[in-house]
Parts: sequence; C-alpha cells; structure tokens
Amino acid sequence: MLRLITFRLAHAVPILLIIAVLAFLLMQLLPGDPAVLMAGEGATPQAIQEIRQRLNLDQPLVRQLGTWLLHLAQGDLGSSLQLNQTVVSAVAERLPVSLSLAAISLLITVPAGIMLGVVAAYARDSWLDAVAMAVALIGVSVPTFWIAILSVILFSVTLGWLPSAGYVPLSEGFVPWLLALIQPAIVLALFQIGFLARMTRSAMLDVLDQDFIRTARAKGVVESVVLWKHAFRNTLIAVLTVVGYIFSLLIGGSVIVEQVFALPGVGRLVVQAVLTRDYPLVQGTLLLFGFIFVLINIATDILYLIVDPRVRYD
Amino acid sequence: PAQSQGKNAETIIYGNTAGPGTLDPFVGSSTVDLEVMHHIFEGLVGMDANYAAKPMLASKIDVAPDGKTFTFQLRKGVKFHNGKEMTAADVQASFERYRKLSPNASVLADVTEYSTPDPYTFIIKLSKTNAVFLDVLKSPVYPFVVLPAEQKDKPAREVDIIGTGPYKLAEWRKDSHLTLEKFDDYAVDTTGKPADGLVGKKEALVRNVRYRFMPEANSRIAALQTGEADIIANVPRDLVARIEGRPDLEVRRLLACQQYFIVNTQQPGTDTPEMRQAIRTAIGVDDIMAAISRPTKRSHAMTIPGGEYYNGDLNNQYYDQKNPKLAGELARKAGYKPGQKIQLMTTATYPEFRDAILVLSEQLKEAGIDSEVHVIDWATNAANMQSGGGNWNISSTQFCSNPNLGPQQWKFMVYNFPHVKNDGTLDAAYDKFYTSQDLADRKTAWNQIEKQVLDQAYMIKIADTGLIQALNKKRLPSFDDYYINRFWNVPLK
Amino acid sequence: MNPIVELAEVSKTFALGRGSRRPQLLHAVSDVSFSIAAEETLGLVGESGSGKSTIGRMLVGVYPATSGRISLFGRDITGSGGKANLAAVRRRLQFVFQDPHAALNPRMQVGDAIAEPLDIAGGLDRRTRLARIGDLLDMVGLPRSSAERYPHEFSGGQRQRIVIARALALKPDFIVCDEAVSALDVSMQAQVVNLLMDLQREFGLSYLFIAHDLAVVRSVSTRVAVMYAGSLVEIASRKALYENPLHPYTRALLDAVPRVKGAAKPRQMLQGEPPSLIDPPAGCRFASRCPLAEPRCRVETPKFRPVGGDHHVACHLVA
Amino acid sequence: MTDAALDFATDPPTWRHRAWKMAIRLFRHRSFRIGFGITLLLVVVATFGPLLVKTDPTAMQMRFRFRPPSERFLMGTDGFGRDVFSRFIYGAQLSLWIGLWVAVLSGIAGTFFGVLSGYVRAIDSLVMRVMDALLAFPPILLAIGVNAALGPQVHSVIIALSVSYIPRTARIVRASALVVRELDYVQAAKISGASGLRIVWRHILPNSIGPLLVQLTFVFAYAILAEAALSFLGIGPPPPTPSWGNIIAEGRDYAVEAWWIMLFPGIGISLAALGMNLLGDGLRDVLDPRLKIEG
Amino acid sequence: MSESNILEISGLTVEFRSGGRWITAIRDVDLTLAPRQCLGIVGESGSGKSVTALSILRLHPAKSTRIASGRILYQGRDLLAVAPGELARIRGSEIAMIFQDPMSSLNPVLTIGEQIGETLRIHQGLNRADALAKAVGLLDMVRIPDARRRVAEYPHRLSGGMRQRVMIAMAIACRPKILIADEPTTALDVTVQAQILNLLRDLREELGMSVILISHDMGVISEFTDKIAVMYAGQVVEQAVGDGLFDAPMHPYTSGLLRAIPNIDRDVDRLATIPGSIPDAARMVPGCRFHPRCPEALESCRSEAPAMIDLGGLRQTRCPPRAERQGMIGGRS
Ligand SMILES: Nc1ncnc2c1ncn2[C@@H]1O[C@H](COP(=O)(O)OP(=O)(O)OP(=O)(O)O)[C@@H](O)[C@H]1O
Ligand SMILES: Nc1ncnc2c1ncn2[C@@H]1O[C@H](COP(=O)(O)OP(=O)(O)OP(=O)(O)O)[C@@H](O)[C@H]1O
Ligand SMILES: [Mg+2]
Ligand SMILES: [Mg+2]
Repeated sequence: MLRLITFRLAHAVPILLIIAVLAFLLMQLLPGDPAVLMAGEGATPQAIQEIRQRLNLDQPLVRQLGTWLLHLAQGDLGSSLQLNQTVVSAVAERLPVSLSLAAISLLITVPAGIMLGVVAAYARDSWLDAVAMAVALIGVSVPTFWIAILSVILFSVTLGWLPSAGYVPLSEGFVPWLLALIQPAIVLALFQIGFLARMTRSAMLDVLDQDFIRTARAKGVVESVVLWKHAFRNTLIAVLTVVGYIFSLLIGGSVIVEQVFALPGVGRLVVQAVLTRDYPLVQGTLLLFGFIFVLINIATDILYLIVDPRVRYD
Repeated sequence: PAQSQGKNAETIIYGNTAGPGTLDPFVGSSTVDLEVMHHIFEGLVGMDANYAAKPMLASKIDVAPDGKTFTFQLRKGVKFHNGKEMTAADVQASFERYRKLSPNASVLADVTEYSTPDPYTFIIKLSKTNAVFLDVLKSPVYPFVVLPAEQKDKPAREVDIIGTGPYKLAEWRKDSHLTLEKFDDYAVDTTGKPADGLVGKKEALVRNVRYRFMPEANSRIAALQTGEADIIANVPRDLVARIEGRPDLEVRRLLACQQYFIVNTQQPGTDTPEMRQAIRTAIGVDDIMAAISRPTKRSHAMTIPGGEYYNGDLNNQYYDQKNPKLAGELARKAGYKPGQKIQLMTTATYPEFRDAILVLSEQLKEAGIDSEVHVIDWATNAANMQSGGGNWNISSTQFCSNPNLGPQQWKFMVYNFPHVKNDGTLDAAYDKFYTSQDLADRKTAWNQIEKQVLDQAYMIKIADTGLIQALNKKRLPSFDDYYINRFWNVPLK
Repeated sequence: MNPIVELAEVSKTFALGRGSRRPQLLHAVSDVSFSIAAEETLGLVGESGSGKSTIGRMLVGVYPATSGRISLFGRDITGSGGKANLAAVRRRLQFVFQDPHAALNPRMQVGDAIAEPLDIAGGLDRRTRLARIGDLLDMVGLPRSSAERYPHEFSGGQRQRIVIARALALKPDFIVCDEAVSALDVSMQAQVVNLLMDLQREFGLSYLFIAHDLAVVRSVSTRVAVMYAGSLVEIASRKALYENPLHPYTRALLDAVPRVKGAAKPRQMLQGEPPSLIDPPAGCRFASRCPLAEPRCRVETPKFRPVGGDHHVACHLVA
Repeated sequence: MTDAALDFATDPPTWRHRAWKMAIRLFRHRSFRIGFGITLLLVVVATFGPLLVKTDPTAMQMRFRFRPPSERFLMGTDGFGRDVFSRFIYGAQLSLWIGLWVAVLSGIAGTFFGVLSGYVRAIDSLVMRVMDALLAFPPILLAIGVNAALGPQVHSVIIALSVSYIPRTARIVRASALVVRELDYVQAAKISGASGLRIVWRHILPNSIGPLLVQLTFVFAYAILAEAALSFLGIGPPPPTPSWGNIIAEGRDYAVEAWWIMLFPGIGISLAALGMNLLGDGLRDVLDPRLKIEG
Repeated sequence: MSESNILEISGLTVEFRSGGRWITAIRDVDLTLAPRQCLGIVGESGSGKSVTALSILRLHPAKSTRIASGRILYQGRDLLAVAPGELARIRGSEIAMIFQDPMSSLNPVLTIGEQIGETLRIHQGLNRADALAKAVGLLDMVRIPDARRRVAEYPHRLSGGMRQRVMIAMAIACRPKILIADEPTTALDVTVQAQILNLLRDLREELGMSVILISHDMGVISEFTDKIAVMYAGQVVEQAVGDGLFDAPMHPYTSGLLRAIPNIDRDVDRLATIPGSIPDAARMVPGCRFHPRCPEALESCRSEAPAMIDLGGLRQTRCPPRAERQGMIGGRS
C-alpha cells in the first residue's frame, strides 16, 4: 500500500507541472492587465508600464514561464501581486477556514445524505422515497444564495441564535468556531446532501436485489442490518467517490457561501485572484488545489481497496 | 461568537464590502484603501470638509509669488507609530519614494529640488508655475503622506504600515477583517483648528476600530441588525426599507460621486461628434437613476455645488435630453445605418454600471440605434477603458474624488478614458488653467473644459450618485458623514 | 500426436492478505505438467480447492502463470510475447465458468450473451445470427424464446446451459469446462455431455473437463488427471484410471462415490486434515491422510513418473 | 409483449424493434412518464412560449419596478420593471439548452475517461491524475479562459462547464468500472476475445449506468445555476438575454423584498431537475432487467 | 396437519412477473417433512425446486413474485403469514438454507468469518470474538484447510467448493431444526462430499434436524434421503419413501431420469437422455406436462391434466396410465 501511495504521488508530480503550465498559459489568455488594476484608477500609461516592468510582465512569455518554473522548482511560489503576501502565506491563511468549513459541512452532509439515500432505496417508490427525492432536488435547485440569506434572516436576525457572518479561528475556542461555521456549513450541506442521497440510493438499488442479500435474510438478519451492513457496505465505493468529490468541491469552491458569510476562504481567494489577474496567486492556488485534489483522490483510491476487497490496482 | 465579533464598548465595528487591496498609501486609490489609510497616515496638507487644501502635518506653508517654491514648516513632536519622531528627512524620503513608484507620480514631474534646511523645514521647488500645486498635494487619492525615511526603498505595496495618524494598524486578515488600534502617542494638532474634513484636531475616542469585509449587502444589513456591526456602508437603495423600520438604526445618504457614460472616440461608430451627440440626445437619466441601486441626484455638472469651480446651470443643455426621435434623426445624419451595433461594455462587479448600460441599451433601441451589451469582469473592463482596446463604444464608470477636488484631478480622466485626440480647445483651456494664478481665469478655463467634454459627448453625465450608509444610532450617536468614513472624534456608547 | 495444449511445470501462487502486512503465499498449483491432444478430453478431478479451476483459468489467460510454460496450439502464452500469442489463439478457446450466475451479464439478454462470441468474430447478418442463437438454444435444450429474457429469470441449471451455448457458439477447438454440467439434472447433463461428444467427433474439439462427478468424467474423458492440494497425483487413460487406480488418493476418491441404491462396498472415509497450501508440508502432500503412508512419504516428494503406457503417478509406493 | 416474443421467433429483432420495445417499457414506468411529462412541458414552453408571450422580455418600464405577481405581471417585475414572466419564458430555452448540452458533453467525455481509467489499468493512475489536474481549475477560470479564446457566447459557457464536470463524472464512472471489471462475465467476454471497446460498451457501461445517470441529472441542474454565476461575471450570454440563471442572479440582492424574481426561475430549475431525475430513474430501472416495471 | 410433520407445504403456487405477465413457476406443490426426516427433491433443472425451497422462508424478490396460493405450515404456523420479526427469528436459527449459487450468495465485501459468525451473533448472542472462534470451528468442520487463517478471506478468493462449504457452515451454525440444502455439494469432490454428508447425517441424529436436500446427484439422493419427490415443470410428479423409486419408478419422467444416470463402473460412449426439453413456463402445454416427451403418452395425456394419485405405501404419482397399469390406484389425493 505504501508503494501504491508513493507510486500515485509520483504520478502527481508531472501532473502538477502540467497544472502549473496550463495555469500559466490560461492566465495569459485572459484579457485584462494586472498592471492596470494595480495602478488603480487614473494611473498614467507610464505608471502602468513601470509596474509591468517591475513585475516582469513585459518580458516574453516563455521567459516569464521559465522564471516562474525555476522558482517553483526551488519551492518558491512567488508573491501575490495584490496582497503584499507570499502566495504560500496567503493560501496558508485561508486554508484553515476552507478546511474547517468543508469538514463541518461534510460531517453534516455524509450522515444525512447516506441516511436519506438508504432509506429512499429501501422504501423505493413509496412516499418516503418521494420525500427524500424532494429534499434532494430542493437542495440543488434552490439557489444557495437564497437559502443563505433566508437562513441568516431567520437564525441570526430574527432568532439571534447564530452569528450572521464572519470566521472565528479554532484557536479562539471550539464553540465560537463551530457557531461561526455551522450556518454556512449547513447551507453548503443542503446543496450536497441531495446529490449524495441520490447516488447512495442508486447504488443501493443495484445491490439490494443481489443474491447475497437473500442469503443475509435467510440467516435471519433483521432488515436494518441487511440494509446497513450487507447492502450499504457494498455501495461504499460509490459513496466514497461521491464523498471525495463533495469534499473537493467544498474546498475548492464555495465562493457564494464564503461571500455571504464573509468567510476568508480559498474559494474567494482564487476567484478574486482571477478577477484581479493576480497571476502568481492564481497559479499558486491552482497548484495547491491540484495537490489537495490529488491527495483526496489517492485517499479515496486507497479506501476503495479497504472497502471493497475485489478492487485491485497494478 | 456573536459577542466576540459584536458589541464591544471598546471597538467600533464597520462593515464594508471589501477590504483594502493595499495600505501602501502611494499606490492606494480605491475608497476601501483610503478609508483605512487616512486613519493611519497623514500628509503635509489635507482636505477640509469643503475639499479645500489645509495644513495637516505642516504648521505653516509659504508659496513663493512665482508659484514655483513651496516652503513647509513641520509640526514638532509628531511621532510615528514606531515611536520615532517625524522630521523633514522623512518628508523628503517620502516624496522621493512617491515619485519613484506612485501611479500618480507624474504630478511631481516638474519638481526640480527638495531641500531640508532644518529638521522642521521642507522646501519643494518646481520648474514651472503650478497654480494648483497645493491642491495636488491635498489629494486623498494616492495621498502624499509621510512615511518613516527607512521605508524609502520599499517596493510598492510592501511598506510597513507605519504612519503618524491617530490609529495604527493592529491586525489585518485579508477578506475577513482589519483592526485599527488607538495610537496612544498621537500628536494631536493643537494649532487650535477644530476637526474639519481630514484635518484639524483628531482624537481617537475608542480603543479599536474593526473593519469587517462583507461583500454581500444582505449580510451587512443582517450584521447591523444583529449588532455585529455598528455601521455599514453600501446599502443598496432597494434594501433600505429593512433598516428604516428599526428605531435604533439610521440611514444616511451621501452624494459624493458622479456617474458617467464614457464614449470611446477612437472606436468606429462613435468616432464622430455627431454620432456621439445623437447618442447623448437619446438618453433620459430618470430611468437610469431609477435602475441603479444607489442614491442619485440629477445634476449636469462635473463639479459639485459649493465647490470653487461649480458653474450653476451653465452647461445644462447637454443633460437629460431624452429625445429618442431627434436622436434617431441625428444618428441617421451622422451616417448611422440601422443594424449597425454600438458596443456597450460593462461589468457585473459594479451593478450600478451594468444597470446603467442596460437601460442605455433600451433607450438606444427606442431611438433606432442597435447595441450589444458585453458584461465582462472589472479587470478587463478597466484595462479596456485605459487602453481603448476591446472594441467598445460606450462604458460606464463613476468618479468620486475628481469632481470634489477640482479640474486638475479631472485632466487625466477626460483625456484618457474617451481617448481624446487632437482637441485644441481642450488643450488650450487646460493650459490656461494650470498657468493662471488667478482663480477667476481658472474658473473660465474650467467652464470651457466642461463645455467641451460634454458638448463633444466624450463623457455623458448620468447623475450625482453616492452611497447609503446605515448605523446604529444608539452606539454611534454623533457620527459625522464625510465622503471618506472617519472614526476619530467618534464616541461609542 | 501433436498436443494442442501443453503445460510444463506450471505453478501458480496467490498472495494472501493485503496491505503492508507481509503477504503470505498460497501455492494453488505446483509444478503441474500435462498435455491435451486434438480430439481428446482430459478429465480433471480432484479435491475441491486443489487448483483445478486455477489451471483452467491459466489456460485461457485469465490468470497468468507464476512459473512454468503453457502453450496452446503450439504457441507459448507465457513469457514474453505471450499476450500476442494468446490473442492469436483466442478464437479457438472457450471457457465455461463454474458459477453460471456470475458468468452472465445481468443486463444482457440471453440471446445477446450467447451471440457475444459471434458478434466479436463479426460478419453475421441479423437473420443468420438469430438462427444461430436459436440453434444454440436448441442444442442446450432451452426454448428459443429464452433469447429475449434475462439471466436472473433462469434457474441455475438453465443458466449453465446458456453459458455452455455461449461457449459453443464459435465452434472453438478447445474448451475448458469448469464444472460445466454439475448444476444440471442428470438428463440434461446427459444431453450436454452427448452434445459435447458429438461436437468433438464432428469438429475435432478438445476439452479440459473439470468435474467432481466421477461418473460423468468417466463417460466423457479420454484420459483423466487427478489433483490433490495443487499437485497432479495421477494421470491415465480413463480405463486405466477407473479400473486400476494407483494413487491412494485416486482410490479414495473412487471409493467415496455415492451410488444409487446403496454403496456396493463399505465406504472407507479419508481421515485427517487436508494440507495447508500456505506452507505445504514436505514430502507427499497426501501423506497426512494416506492410509498407506510410510515415513519417507513425509520427507521425500514423490516424482511424477510413468508407470507403463501413458499412466503416470506420483507415489513412492507404486512400483 | 408476448406478441413481440412471438415475432421474435420468426423475425429477427431489428434495431428499431428493440428501440420500440424499450420505449414501451419506459412508458410503463410511472416515474418515467411523469418525468417525461414535465420535461415535455418545459420543452414546449421553451420552444413555443416565446411565440405566444407577446411582452418583450427586455423592455424596461421603470414605473413598474419590483411589482409583485399580479394579473398584469404574472410573475411580477424586476428592478428594471421588466416582466419576469416573459423573461422566464424566454429564458427557459437558453437554460435548458445549456443544462442539456453540459450534461451531454460532460457525460460523454467523463464516461470516456472514467471507463478508460477504470478499465485500462495501465493508464488508470495517469488519467485520474490528469482529471485531478482539471479539477483544480475553478469553473470560473476555465470559463474566462474559454471565453477569451472563443469569444463571449453560449458555446463558451457550455464548453467551460462541461470541461469542469468531466473529471467529476469520470471519477464516478471509474468507481463502478473498477468493480465491474473484476466480474466473471467480463472475464468471459475477454476469453471470447472481446475488444476493450466492446467490454466497456456492452458490459461495464450498462452495469455502471445508475450512478452515471444520477450524476448527469445533477450536472444538468448545476449547469443551469452555474451559468448564472458565470453570466454575472460577464462570461457567456450577455444579460439582457434572459436565462433562468441570470434572472436569479439579478434578483439576488432582493431575495427578500422581491422574492418573486428568484422564486419562479428557481421553480423552473427544480422542475427541470425533477423531470430529468425522474427520466433518469425510469431509464435506470428499465435498463435493469431485474426490476419489473409495473404497469 | 398431521402431528408428526414439522413442515407441511400444501397447494403452493408461485408466480413470477416476466415481460409484463405473471408466469406460474410452480403449481400446487404439496410436500411434507417429518422431524429427522430427509426429503430429497430431484427433477429437471428449471422444474421449480429452488422456487419451492425459497418459498419456505419467503425469500423471493418481493416485487416480481407472488405466492398465488398455498400454505406452508411450520410447527403449526403458516410461514406465509407470520410477522416479519418472527420470520427473521426463524430464519437461520430454526430453518436454515444453503443456496445454489455459492459465489453470488456470499457477500463480496465481508470476510467469510464475519458472514458465518453473524448468524451466531444474531441468534445466539455471541460476541464478535467468540463468533469468529466458532466460525473457525465450523470451517474446520466443513473441511476447509487452514481454517484459522482463511477465516479472514473474502469470498472471491476461495475456490467454488470452498464457497459452497462456507455456505454450509453458515447454515448449520445455529443447528437449525430444518435445513434446506439446494444442491449443497455440486462443487465438492466426492471425498469432501462424503464428509459433509456424514456431518449432516450426524447433525440429523444429534439434533433431530430435518433436511430438504435438492440435488441432481442420484447417488447422493439415494444414499442420504428417506423420501424423494420428483419435480417436473413446476409440479411434483412422483413421491416415494425409501429406495422404491429407484426400483420401480412410477412416472415415465422418473424412469427417464434414472436411465440418464451415468455409470461409473462402465465405459459408455453415449448417455441415455430424455428427448425434447422442458416446456416453456409461459406457454405451458395442456394435459400432462410431460406428455410431449413421454414415450408412453396416451391420447388422454394430451388433454387431461392429471392429479396426484395416491398409490399407498406413501407413494404418489401424477401418471394415471402407469398407476393403472400397475393396478395400484388408490384414492385420489
Ligand atoms: N425471478 C424469477 N423471475 C422469473 N422466472 C423465474 C425466476 N426465478 C425462477 N424462475 C423460473 O422458475 C422456474 C423454476 O426455477 P427454479 O430455480 O426453481 O429451478 P430449479 O428446479 O431449481 O432448477 P435448477 O436445478 O436448474 O436449479 C424456471 O423456469 C425459472 O426460469
Ligand atoms: N483470486 C484468488 N486469490 C487468492 N486465492 C485464490 C484465488 N483464486 C483461487 N484461489 C485459491 O487457490 C486455491 C485453488 O483454487 P481453485 O479455484 O483452483 O480450486 P478448484 O480445484 O477449482 O476447487 P473447486 O473444486 O472447489 O472449485 C484455493 O485455495 C483458492 O482459495
Ligand atoms: Mg473450481
Ligand atoms: Mg435451482
């Protein structure tokens, strides 16, 4: 297994390189000039030109790319154009926020989604199934934004139970941290629960009419155990895939929720970096995302091996 | 948590859309930058409530009769946040750094020499007469503030945030919040002037000011309602009702900006004055004002009432013509062929720009002029407006400091955004403006400039616009509006 | 005689356990050599878990051999170039899986499943294809209407017939039948066995016929091989094997066959534990259960050697 | 049904015959019928609605800003006094179109890569890492990039969103493929010399279809919403052209005061997602022979 | 029901939904099982043996199956009517079942130890460790070598015969009152088969367990069972106690079956078969279901569906001509 991890990680290296180059090229494709934005309203063309020079933006592309890659190889991701921060510190500052949010949200999504999915599959075509399905659909089609606002109005403004916005680091206490994140986490979860539920349901339906379920029943296993132990265990590959997928979604882009709840997460960071053409920051964040996603997915792959003994890789 | 971020006798909490991009004063230009910087940094001169230049760190200013030499006496005992005393050397180093890296450095192009005969005297010599040099120095945008001399070689955006202002920077978490802390050794201006605009007797009455960055209007309002913020900025006009119902909250409307359509004179379709005028004729500002979710006021002028250069109804005829029929005829005369599309460029980053453009597109349609709207991100929009590239005919933007600060502040905009070329009338008027020491002459010059810009429809005025702020009256009973929010002399209950 | 299948000292080990634990090796097949000639049926019997299916699977390339050489139709499918060689002979090979349920795609109609080898080979128009499916269903005694139904609608025996029909579709030259008829009732079994033999006569097919039913093996096989704990213990023509079994295990097997209307002679049950395949004992693997075992049987591995004609056996005690 | 079975004995089932039988099975499926009904309704609205609704969806009447739903404005008006009903009807087409294409494109490509890496072990790790790499690019960035390359048009949005959903779909398909490829029937096909393509097409895909269908119905709904986010950044169809996504996006500041702006397109998206989900359920069941379709 | 029977199936008719229609898989099946008795069921594949067996524990897929009529009395209670909770209690502990497809009947993601141990944990309240220890013992009992080590294996890594033995171990774990064994030894070599059958025999004696044994192997049936039912096309066509069936089959189908048994003591070049094939359940033939393949069919066989005829001496047949020829007609059942 150790070999598998090393092997997969080794594969990640060239991929990260590809991300690096792609990110770089993509940024070049974009119209808009970071120098103009940095210079601000009313700046003269000379001023802009100067900034361009200082940032080496006036040099040929290949040269810029080369320099950047060279620095990258030395572990230097460079500095943000806008933030007066190194890319690493900018990201390091926000990652805990995104990770916290993703983790709490996942902790809500996973049990709820799985529960709904399993119940819906079991009670297939009944009213329970219909309700679970409705919840699933509401989650995806009601704009997150709307839920977020309504939730703030209800829980923060009207009831005064939860803070309306802002992040409190874990270092300032577990409860404040949790209270600050619980609302956005639920809003995010609502969006994902449906997906997980539907996926679980579908996978469960595939498993439920297989022979070994009959065997379990023949042994006198009660329905709930048949459902959870015998059937659900067999859907874990599908469920894990979806969970991994949701996790990467949560880390990478919960821009709207971060925005509504004024959370300084990486989602907003990267969008703003794109919008302000903060090249080094975008490139750096993408690399980081790439790395995290590779990690998540390697972890999922390894979990596959654990949850389904039939799976094998060479 | 609600408490940890919320009500606090020592901390004023201010919610605005975003945090500063940079706190390096020499490159800071956006409102969110400035409203923090002016608490931390101070310059030799600053604006008063009427936008006039007044001494700040200078105790006395002498202007030589030829308008070329400026001598500043510095206040004594002014301390930087690092405890060091400010001297002329710091001032000179700051000017030198400014010249090296500020986008606005060109205004120092005529400087021939700085000198510091003694630690409290600073002299600037210019090669040419500049009648409005002090007005240049008062600019709140890219402010000419004083940094410790050691910061001289720091690249743009990388200075240590050390000023002489009443507050110092305590904590700054990008995209989250920024906290200012009272500077205990602040040298209050004791020359006897009361607080006025950015100058005068400034005192920090609360320990901390926390700026919270909350991009969503709904969230800011919620924060104010829950007491997690004491004051918030940028309330969309159509959401004001949510606040107005509450006895403890108060809504403030501030009209300090102006919004325009910028017409690209170099782009086919709008490269003739006739066509630009046709477009202007089609525009009715009431619908636009209704559409943009900001407080607005009808006004044709490029300056604000009360300012030195305000000229009453002089150029009113170019405003709000609202005559689609005539506009259609003019367009045809100007050679416009139906089906030909005027390219409207705007951004969603600033909804008021986009909304104005959307209404414009409808009004042009009424006049028989077809158009196409391109919504792009602000980065591209701004870059295209600067460069003239990107195939746009009309875009919209808003100016805040320019109308307030006078014609010198307008110059770059009126030339550069519409990409004006070879306009002798405009050139001559500006020349006169800079060289005449006589205010009356300068006013005449400005009237000409304004007339030319509006007549040629380089820019088409939409309205004076502004912001809506809201605050908790109970907590901030005596908060004073200004076009930059200030938290000195503000007590917290 | 030109053998179409040849195994030379083929072994197969599986790694047990996963993860970082040091894997234990399970010796499923050890040093097995035999060959099958054209138009021949080699019956393969033996203890359950002794590696019969594993051999079958290695023969069609589902498992690679751990060591040794396998050639099919004169081409070596192990070692370098094995893949290409295997691909070259694919069409001439078929396999009937032991578990008919797992061997059928639950989402494929039976007709399509049967026609799969035909479709892969290609070149049939719809009508001919359909006719072939019908013929194949007839052959294995299923109604033609089965073609439109799905595997789960069939009983175990019916499914097995579907699998057999699929294997026969292309008239291959060599079929591995892994317990192909054990799920069938006797009359159906007889039909299928007869069919296999008819095909053999008609088209010169060869079979590796893995089964537990020694009676069936006797009726289909030309020669019979007996396996115990991963090794071949005896191989002989059917007559020789059934009438003159030499290896004690073979004898025990034949003794244990249940008979209609009571056993002819008193059943002698094998005692003791079968050996572990994880650390196989030294010497003869059957020694622990052999009624005749001598001390040297537990030390010295008996050679697999000819004892007259094509009768081979691995036992010290056989002269 | 029996008749069909009888036909079969004499006449080979043609492609069309099978499709017909499939359709019959589908229409026996209750969820499928409901889903089909909903989808059909939306498609009809999207196609013929604009011919029937006379109000110009872009016409602004500032006098009537933010009017709640009434007889005159069935779904109220927005901040420009535009008729939300008319915008809703005109917007249906664009939204459904984008949702559909993104689902189809990302479905095809995602399935391709998923199966490729799930089935061809040698390149599994490689393909998956490339997918991880794609995953790293936020849709916004992709969209701006594609937009810059192809110009602002619906295609750019479709491509950008499709690309960003490919890796997600791929992972889901791969997960099923990893299990299915080890089963005996796949081995049986291999022994028969089936090509990789055939194994994938006939064995792996049909047995991985459940999660794939769920994924695609969700991609469909996500794409409609994502289009809004993008069009608000100015990527894609410019705003006077209505789409459900940008109606919602434009109404977002007034979520409370002018709830109707968001509500109706929200319902539209829900309905579309519901329709698609039901269709997907039906398809899934019909493709699974073990489930009997009740009449 | 007679006091002496632990299980009585009467008039059982089961239908499946296929292609939109209900198709009868078994019709009017009557079977009885006495304590300690072993009932063998033989018959053409597809004749409904497994369907009958599955019905006892109500293990058919609920959606596509219906039990159109019949009763299954177990210790006086109708199993078709007991509450689900009660049924779960009976399943595995009092009535256990060995399934025909050992691969697909084992859960691929649980170790065999876990699967065997589960039964013990449910019905005997053992903890995990004890259950596992007992599972090892059971694996030993069914002759799986290295039981201690292999108890942690997953099903797909076992040979066919081993899987089958795991199924057996699972079924006998709780020492049930009735064991339903659907082809329990087809994948086993004869020596292991003999051991397993001995094991079952011991259990019968020790616990008074009754067994329903479905098998194609006439040798096994003959050696192991005390009563044999022959099924054809969804019906029981003949029943007999003891070896009588082999001596004098009372149904032509049984005769055909016996003829088809391969002989281990002789080399034969061709096995005897019954010509034709089982009728399609969807289009069942009228009259006697076997008549199209019957060498002795009379005109009446084509039209009249024969009822079960009691021949006395615990023999029954569905073949009136044979019954008549033997002059053994008793009362109709
Ligand atoms: N789920 C089902 N749906 C439709 N038909 C079924 C189903 N299960 C069984 N059948 C049909 O019922 C009949 C009896 O099947 P059953 O499995 O009882 O046969 P069997 O006697 O056990 O045969 P074998 O010895 O081959 O296992 C067969 O014709 C089969 O096709
Ligand atoms: N994929 C696998 N991984 C690990 N071990 C395996 C695998 N397949 C088979 N084995 C082991 O190899 C040995 C031989 O198995 P094989 O299936 O060849 O036996 P067999 O002779 O066919 O037995 P049976 O008659 O019971 O089918 C067994 O111990 C089995 O557990
Ligand atoms: Mg085997
Ligand atoms: Mg059966």
